[in-house]
Amino acid sequence: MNATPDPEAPVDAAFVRRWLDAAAAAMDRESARLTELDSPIGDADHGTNMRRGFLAARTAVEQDPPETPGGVLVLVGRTLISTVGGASGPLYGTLLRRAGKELGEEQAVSAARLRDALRAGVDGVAALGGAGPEDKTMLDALLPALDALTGALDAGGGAADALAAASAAADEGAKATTPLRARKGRASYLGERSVGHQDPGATSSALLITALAETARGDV
Amino acid sequence: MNATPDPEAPVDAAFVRRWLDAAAAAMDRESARLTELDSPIGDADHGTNMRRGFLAARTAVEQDPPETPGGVLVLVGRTLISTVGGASGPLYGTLLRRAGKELGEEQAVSAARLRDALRAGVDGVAALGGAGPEDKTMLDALLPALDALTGALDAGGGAADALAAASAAADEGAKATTPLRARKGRASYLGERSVGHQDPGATSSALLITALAETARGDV
Amino acid sequence: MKMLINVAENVVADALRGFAAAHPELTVDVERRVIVRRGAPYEGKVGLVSGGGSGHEPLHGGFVGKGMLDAACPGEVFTSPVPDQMVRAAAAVDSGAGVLFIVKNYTGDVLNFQMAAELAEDEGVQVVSVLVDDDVAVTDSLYTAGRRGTGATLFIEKIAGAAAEEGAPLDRVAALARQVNAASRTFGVALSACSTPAKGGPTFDLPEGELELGVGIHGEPGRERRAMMTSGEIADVTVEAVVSDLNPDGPVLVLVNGMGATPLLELYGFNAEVQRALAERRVPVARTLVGNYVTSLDMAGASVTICQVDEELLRLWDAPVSTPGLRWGC
Amino acid sequence: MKMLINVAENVVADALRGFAAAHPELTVDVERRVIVRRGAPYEGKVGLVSGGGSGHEPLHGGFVGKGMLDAACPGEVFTSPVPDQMVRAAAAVDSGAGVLFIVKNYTGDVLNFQMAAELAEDEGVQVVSVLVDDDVAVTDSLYTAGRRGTGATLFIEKIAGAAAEEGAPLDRVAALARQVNAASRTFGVALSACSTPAKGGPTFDLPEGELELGVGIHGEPGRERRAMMTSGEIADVTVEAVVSDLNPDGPVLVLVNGMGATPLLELYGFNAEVQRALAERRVPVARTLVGNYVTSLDMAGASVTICQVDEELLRLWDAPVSTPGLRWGC
Ligand SMILES: Nc1ncnc2c1ncn2[C@@H]1O[C@H](COP(=O)(O)OP(=O)(O)O)[C@@H](O)[C@H]1O
Ligand SMILES: Nc1ncnc2c1ncn2[C@@H]1O[C@H](COP(=O)(O)OP(=O)(O)O)[C@@H](O)[C@H]1O
Ligand SMILES: [Mg+2]
Ligand SMILES: [Mg+2]
Ligand SMILES: [Mg+2]
Ligand SMILES: [Mg+2]
Repeated sequence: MNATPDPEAPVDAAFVRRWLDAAAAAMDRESARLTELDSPIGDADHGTNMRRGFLAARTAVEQDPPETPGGVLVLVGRTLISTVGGASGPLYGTLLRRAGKELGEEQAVSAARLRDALRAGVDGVAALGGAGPEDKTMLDALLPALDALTGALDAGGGAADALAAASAAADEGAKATTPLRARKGRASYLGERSVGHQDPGATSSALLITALAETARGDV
Repeated sequence: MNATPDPEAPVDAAFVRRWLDAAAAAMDRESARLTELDSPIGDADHGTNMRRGFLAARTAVEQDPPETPGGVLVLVGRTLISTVGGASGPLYGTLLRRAGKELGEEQAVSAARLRDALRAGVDGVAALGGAGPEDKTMLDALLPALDALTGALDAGGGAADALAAASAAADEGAKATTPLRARKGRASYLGERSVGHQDPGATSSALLITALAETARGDV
Repeated sequence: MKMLINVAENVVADALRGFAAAHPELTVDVERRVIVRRGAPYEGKVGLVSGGGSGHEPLHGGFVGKGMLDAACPGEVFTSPVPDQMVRAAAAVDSGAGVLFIVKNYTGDVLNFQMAAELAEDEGVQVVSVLVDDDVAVTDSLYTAGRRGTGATLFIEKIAGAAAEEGAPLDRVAALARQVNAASRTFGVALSACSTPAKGGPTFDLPEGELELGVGIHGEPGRERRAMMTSGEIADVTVEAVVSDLNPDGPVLVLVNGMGATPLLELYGFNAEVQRALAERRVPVARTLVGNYVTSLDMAGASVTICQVDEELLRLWDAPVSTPGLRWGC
Repeated sequence: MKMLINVAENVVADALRGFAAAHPELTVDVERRVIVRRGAPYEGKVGLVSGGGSGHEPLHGGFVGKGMLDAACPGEVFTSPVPDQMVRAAAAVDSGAGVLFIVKNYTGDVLNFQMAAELAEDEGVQVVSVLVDDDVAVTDSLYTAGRRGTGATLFIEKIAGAAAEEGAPLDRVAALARQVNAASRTFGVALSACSTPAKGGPTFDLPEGELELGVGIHGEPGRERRAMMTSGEIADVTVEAVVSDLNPDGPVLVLVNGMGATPLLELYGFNAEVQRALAERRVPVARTLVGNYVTSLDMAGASVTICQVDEELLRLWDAPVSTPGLRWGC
């Protein structure tokens, strides 16, 4: 592990573990709100699901900490798949597993590689769930986040700023799901009645990206 | 049937049928209240039970009208037994069947004979249900009514006045069940918690006696 | 309170029509309200008849069939049936070997079955009645109508039914029924009141945060109200009530019975706590039945019944039964 | 909302412990959340595995046994199980004849079973999955996750289970399951929302005087809210929805299924109206099942499922089955 992180390759296993702690804390804290969002257009379990999964992932990583950022992400993804269930378990599990696999054995990676990993993960979510933009799913937070991250990095921004931009975009994206009519997942059964409610999965995605930005900023 | 009723023997089959109409109307009208009284200390069916039974009894008597007052009472009692169920069915059925049997084949009877009939009926209720005074049952309306009727007749009162006194006593008796603790029927399961509620059966008894007084007064 | 009904007056008649359609293997007289096992009377077999107010389904109609009841008489909701029904049922199931009336101890049931027994005997049917009074929540029976009949009814109908199916004579079937009753205790808890169609709303108020201990199955309030407890605490109170009253010194049957609206998921979880509470009191469990068997319309809550069994009772409990509500071994 | 539970997090684990205590005839792995038929795998027999979120009891765990499922995987309340459970179940029931996964069409179930199928195949188990999607309330499936799997699950598990019990090979069992699914339609109605332990209260608001048409079994609101109707009117809407979509030209199985809190008395009364509505539409009824089979915790309401059957399907429906939740012929 790097005592003084390489500014060019700031993302190591410790970074991902700090992110995991922040993410797990966010899921724990926001569990009731996520479940509340999942009530009018879902089955009132999203907060419980995410909380259970991320607490389990943190325990798994603490018990047998992988040494690479990719290794941590893969283990988190696998733990989510094994403990969450529901739609979000396989989807978030795939997101993180694919992202981790993209990083391979690398010990520390740049923000650009993290962006590649996120892209691989998001592609995995889209392929598995078959959803696209504006279907009122977690992709409506993840895709804007990916775009913002890419844009900021392309414009020469640093990791922390780029992730802050991604976090803002994810937040925006989550909020923008409110007027949408759901076409995937449980909310789609409601048809027009799904309009007017913010998507719980997009909301949890925004929380995860925000945790990432906080980690980069050194807040956690 | 008597066009001009004998003042000494005012109770003929037509009288009992007028009483039945008044009683059925009262049960129909007061059904909700009786069920309401049966909620806190019973099973919320007394009004429905009484309404069902008395409407059936009226129909039965209309279809095949007996020619004696006793015959009408026996038919009403039998119909109650066959249509009410619950505790009140056999008890009220017995009350009226025994009363009717007491009158035998007599075509028209005096108020004193009516009192005898009521006494026989009340004895039947006590024997069947095993309740006594202050057990918080229909007997707490019926026994005072019987006493008042007897008292008024012994004092030389006319039928209408004596029955009016009986009606007032039944009403009093029903109201006086409120502070009692039930020792019979469903309300007894509540123990101390049965205190503070008026007994539904005593209330319906008072209504039946009141219908009798109204009939004697010629109000119906 | 919304209900899946047409009009309150027709609830029982509608249910009987729907029951008849679902159970062509039974003879349902919708008009006269008698449910009879097809093929009855069975040569030489004692006929078992029970009945009571509706609203406790599957009790009793759902327990008519091989190895259990021969006939059931459903009354109006929470109102005991009228004698005519039991007289008709007795006539329909009597093979000459006599008829057992299984009567839950409520004033209404007792009086109506008593009248029916007299009338049936007038018609030449030999009738023996047994009273079910297993509910320990009713304590000072000198000042009450006595203990209520609740969950033990299922044990009695099953075990007496198995004996009758094997050809046991009337006095033996009645003795077994009384033995089961004497060996059974029940205690019930409500988390919500039920709503009767006639009333159209809850029969009593039970505020959020409170529960009612010692309830019966007719929407009557219980004897005591307490602050809401966990499943484990409720199991302790309930098991303590039945065990301390029965003091079993051998294996018991356990019925963890749902009142109607409590999900099976919760009922199974409650059973885990009931088993723990029994184990802590060193009561060995021979068999456990979990489900909605003796219900109280849409009341939320549960009751626990235990019945101490010897080898013979256990054998009769395990014997084949084939009814809409209880079925095994055939 | 009061519940008969300890803490929300442990509801499923507690229920499994209680289920295990009540059903010693099944092997219940409480820790890993797999319920397996004792004696599995059966030589030469195709293994049937299903599962889904908890809260629908007796579905699926209550349908494990002879003539139905070989294993069930219960997830958290209304949350599909995780792949590990199905992988373990598949390994436990595979005799070499292969395993059928019966999957209700919800995104979560589909994805988790899909992952499990891949993992199980990696371990050398041949897996075929069939999707249940019978709920006609979900209409424009281009814009949705597709029809939901609800009541038809029971028909599929029973009929495919009977075929597997007879020794039919995997492709035949799967084909039968698909045939039953294609021939089945369901429509559900809620009079009240259910309360999940995690939320602690109703999952949606349903005012007095209104009902929700086209609900699923996960406490999701339906597609339309209407003023409260009578049982007869509800039966008309419900039967019309399934009949006009399936257009059966032969006899059907009928499941009149309670959502959980609706009393059996009301459910039977509703069945009378369902039978009338079917008769008016000249749909002949071969068999009717009434009860709480595919529930939604404490939701009040009911669903109606019809399944058009030929002689073979009817024979398989009538074949012996012995599970905690469904039992006949053995
Ligand atoms: N096909 C899909 N693609 C991407 N995300 C999806 C899809 N289906 C559902 N989701 C997301 O999953 C969230 C629901 O997750 P959760 O409540 O945990 O699972 P479930 O719907 O099985 O109860 C939704 O809010 C949505 O964002
Ligand atoms: N043993 C008894 N003797 C006299 N009256 C009784 C007895 N038990 C009950 N009652 C009367 O019956 C009334 C209840 O009648 P009802 O509600 O129709 O029957 P149930 O109690 O079976 O529901 C009580 O209010 C009481 O007055
Ligand atoms: Mg959800
Ligand atoms: Mg009453
Ligand atoms: Mg009653
Ligand atoms: Mg879910």
